[in-house]
Amino acid sequence: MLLILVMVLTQGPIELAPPTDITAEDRPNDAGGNVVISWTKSADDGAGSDAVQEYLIFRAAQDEEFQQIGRTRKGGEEFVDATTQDGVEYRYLIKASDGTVHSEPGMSEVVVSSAQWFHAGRISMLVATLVISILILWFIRKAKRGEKLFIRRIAGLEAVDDAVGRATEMGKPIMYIPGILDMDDIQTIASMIILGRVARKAASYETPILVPCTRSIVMSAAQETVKEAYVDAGRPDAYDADKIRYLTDDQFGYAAGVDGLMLREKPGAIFYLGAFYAESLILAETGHSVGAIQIAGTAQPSQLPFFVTACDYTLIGEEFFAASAYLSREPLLLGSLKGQDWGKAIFIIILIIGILLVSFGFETIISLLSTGQ
Amino acid sequence: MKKQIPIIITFIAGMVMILQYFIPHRPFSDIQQLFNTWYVIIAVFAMILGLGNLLKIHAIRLQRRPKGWWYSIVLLLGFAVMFIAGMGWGIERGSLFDFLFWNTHLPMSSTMFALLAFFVASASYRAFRARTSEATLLLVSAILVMVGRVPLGNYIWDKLPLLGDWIMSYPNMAGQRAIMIGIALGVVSTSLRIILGIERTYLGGK
Amino acid sequence: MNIVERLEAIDRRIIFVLILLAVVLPLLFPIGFKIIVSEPVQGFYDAIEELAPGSVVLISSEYDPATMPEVYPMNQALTRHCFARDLRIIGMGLWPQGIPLNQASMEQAAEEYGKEYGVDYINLGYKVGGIVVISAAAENIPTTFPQDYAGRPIEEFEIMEGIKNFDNVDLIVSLSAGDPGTRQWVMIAQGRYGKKVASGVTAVSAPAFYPYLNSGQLEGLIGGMKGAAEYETLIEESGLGTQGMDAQSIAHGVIIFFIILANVFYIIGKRRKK
Amino acid sequence: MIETVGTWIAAFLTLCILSFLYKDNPFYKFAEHLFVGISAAYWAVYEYFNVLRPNLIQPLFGEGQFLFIIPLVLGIMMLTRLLARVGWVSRWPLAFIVGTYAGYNLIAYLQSNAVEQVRATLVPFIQVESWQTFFGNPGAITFLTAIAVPVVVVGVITGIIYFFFSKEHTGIFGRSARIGIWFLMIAFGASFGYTVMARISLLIGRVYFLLHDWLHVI
Repeated sequence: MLLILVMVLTQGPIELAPPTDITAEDRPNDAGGNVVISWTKSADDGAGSDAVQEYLIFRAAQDEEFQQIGRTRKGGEEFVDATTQDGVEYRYLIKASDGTVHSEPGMSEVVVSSAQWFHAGRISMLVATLVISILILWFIRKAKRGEKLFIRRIAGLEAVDDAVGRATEMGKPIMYIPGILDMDDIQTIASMIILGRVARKAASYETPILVPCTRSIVMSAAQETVKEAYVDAGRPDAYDADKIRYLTDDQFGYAAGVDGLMLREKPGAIFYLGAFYAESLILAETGHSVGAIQIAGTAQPSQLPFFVTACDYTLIGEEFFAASAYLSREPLLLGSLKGQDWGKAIFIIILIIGILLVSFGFETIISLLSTGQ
Repeated sequence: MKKQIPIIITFIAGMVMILQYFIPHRPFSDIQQLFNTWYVIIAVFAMILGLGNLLKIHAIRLQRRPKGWWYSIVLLLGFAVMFIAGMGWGIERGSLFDFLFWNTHLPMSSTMFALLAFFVASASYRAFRARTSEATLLLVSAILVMVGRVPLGNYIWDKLPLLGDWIMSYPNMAGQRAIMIGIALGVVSTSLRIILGIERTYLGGK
Repeated sequence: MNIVERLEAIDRRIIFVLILLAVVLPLLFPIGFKIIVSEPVQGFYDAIEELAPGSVVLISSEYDPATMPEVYPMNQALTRHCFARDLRIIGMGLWPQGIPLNQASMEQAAEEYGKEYGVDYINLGYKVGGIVVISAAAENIPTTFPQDYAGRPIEEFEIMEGIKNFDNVDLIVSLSAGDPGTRQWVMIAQGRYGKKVASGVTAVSAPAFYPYLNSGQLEGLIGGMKGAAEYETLIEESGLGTQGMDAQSIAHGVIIFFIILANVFYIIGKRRKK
Repeated sequence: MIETVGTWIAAFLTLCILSFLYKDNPFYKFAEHLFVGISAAYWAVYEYFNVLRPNLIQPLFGEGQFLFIIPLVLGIMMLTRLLARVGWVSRWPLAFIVGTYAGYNLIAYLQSNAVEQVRATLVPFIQVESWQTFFGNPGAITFLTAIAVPVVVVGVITGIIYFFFSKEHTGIFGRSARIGIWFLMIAFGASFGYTVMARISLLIGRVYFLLHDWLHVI
């Protein structure tokens, strides 16, 4: 042991190899103020004397002094300087260090940070967004002008009207569960559209409709939608705001609350339309035990298996969005559905052509579709 | 006034978020960050709204006293105790609030979920039927995956776990991907209609 | 009523008892089945192994007591794995119930590895807003999270020095049980900022994330208690995941038996009707 | 001492909820309502401590950043929904929330769930090496690996066709939609299997608590 100790002490300060080929560039596609500095590790980092513990980064504007602005750990080869001023010329200097001894500095070229007006890596996304948006808006205009747009029959939806009818025959109320997410979720919004239609039918049949909600905004939107449906059906007086109630934000408090409601009210038909998670089975099982006709629709793939097996009809994922279009025959919804169909057609064509190209070695299409950061 | 201004607000908020994705330049990145901070604050008030509604309903139940009204006392008491504990003595580890979380909220919430195991078991026996060829395929695939995912499967046939993983990584992945693409287009079209003010159902009546 | 109809209309509470036994007995008398590690969990483990000591891992907890038995063992194993490799952890959450669970895991692991709050790990608490919070934090963490979960300004904590936005985060792990959760992290953190995202999820949501795994949007994926048990075998620490595996196996067997039995009755019933 | 009190409370409440399995009874209703109240307070307290105070009260009243008055006013407008008469005012903040969210969703879903997924499916149809390994030593697993890519490609294309609404499902189109629904059903079967797994794990967690923490049997 002593021999090694002596050997270390007698050696001069360890010479550290400096980091090499330092480059500094303005960070692309940003709002300016960022320079990315990259270098290759010093020969004494991870190899050689392996004494390097960190890298120190220095910066100097035009003709000012170099000041340290940051450091990275051993093995680091990149640093983002997020404090630059656009338009000012900077130079960077990197030193490898083992905590006390510094290596010779490696110098970078002059660099000026700037902001970009367009994110070059997202051209494919711009094209995709424009193409699909234009398709949707174009078909909506066609639908508004009353042109006949064909949509195939959706079995689950015919059951919606039957279910409301049979619940009325049994003299039992209807329960509509708009999912457990908030108004800012697309599934909840689509659910409101279908709620409007179901409420209008329930109002005309004078069947009470219960809508337990788990989010306050959903409760308010549901109250508005159902009130409007009762007014349209010519029964503004029959509308009862208290039947559309907020229970709790907590997923399982809500499931337990709705179960209690089901057991007490014994609804004839239950609609599960919206975003659902694990509580879907508690609801569907209890609804099944109460003997209600159950129709479900959600875009949550993880819950669909249960609805498929426990409910009479299930709108699978996208059919759920199509339901609001098909039910209401409303130009907006029909138009956008057709636009989406064309979007799907384009994706299928890209897939078929793309796979053929790629199978024969033409890989350019893959980089074309990249949605780079 | 009641409908025009909200439509304009929705348009501005939506377009800022979309334009910022394509245009990183100065004004857009700052506006987006500003809208992000505003969003978080307004969403909290939506929470308070829901809370107000819950307390309002149960307070009314105390006055009207429908059947089982005393459960509302339990609810309001539970709320009061937890709320006062939290606001009064903080939410750090070891506080009364934390103690109540670990010993009341946690057991009730997780037991609620554990009930599901019983419901799945009874549903497996009483509700899940191979009514159609699709439902049969669903159940067969489910059984293969379930057996493959558990050490027991390994004892039946050592290739079973690999078969289960294959079903997950390829056929299941293909089915999920098709669903995903379909839903994505649905979300794009609904979001577009909302931003351009074509879609107003969420705003409700006149 | 013949044997088939009587068996089919069995009282559901008898089934409840059978399932309860299928879980209680293996817990009382462990069998100790061997656990094989699958690829997605290996991917998750490698994502952590690749990080140099001192790197920053952002653990976002989007789960709640209801999904604790599946995700909490992952949280415990993950915090132990990170501290074992001297990684620094920034905790946050998009669900309020996830905050104390994440905090408890970090504290437990910190005791074992001698780590200090505010130096080696911190908990920035909960924010409402899901996808919006991720986008806000990606640009600027201090303005989005001015205080830690207990209300102390983050400038007081040494770990937050030099942490401005996602550039200073080396890996993001989302422990999620639904929305907002892993999907939003992939869409924003990976989709727009190119960050590496790995996630531990409930078994319910695992199948829907396989496309993200196949396309490389997710580095790794731990699914359910079985995934937690695999991860525990990888870091050689038997935890809640491993202990539950025997009961899991037996219970699966019982459920499969129920499905097959019920459908046999169903087919017999249908054939008799013809 | 406190620990045991806590565990006994937790065990009591666990049994209250489990009593729902026997039948809906006052113990279950008690726990159900207690749970709804406590969880509402839990959310409220966390919303205050982790969001309202650090992101609004501190910057506005603590540091005097007056720009924060705008979200405060919008927030209060949201509360007007509780009063029916002035309720429409709440549409302004609601519009802001729904607009912002729609803006994020449109891009995020299109990028991560559509374009990126199509891009990830562009893989050579015939994987030469995997077919060679299959012919090298034929077996169930090597065969499955070899046909993996064709299975994915056919699955994704036919799956999308099933969700095509502009053409009745007849002829070649109808047959590919049928194949598509099979892939969807395999995906649902996988989800079903995983979901059952999840439920069992949750029960194991609770039973473990009762046996380990409460009764100290294991």
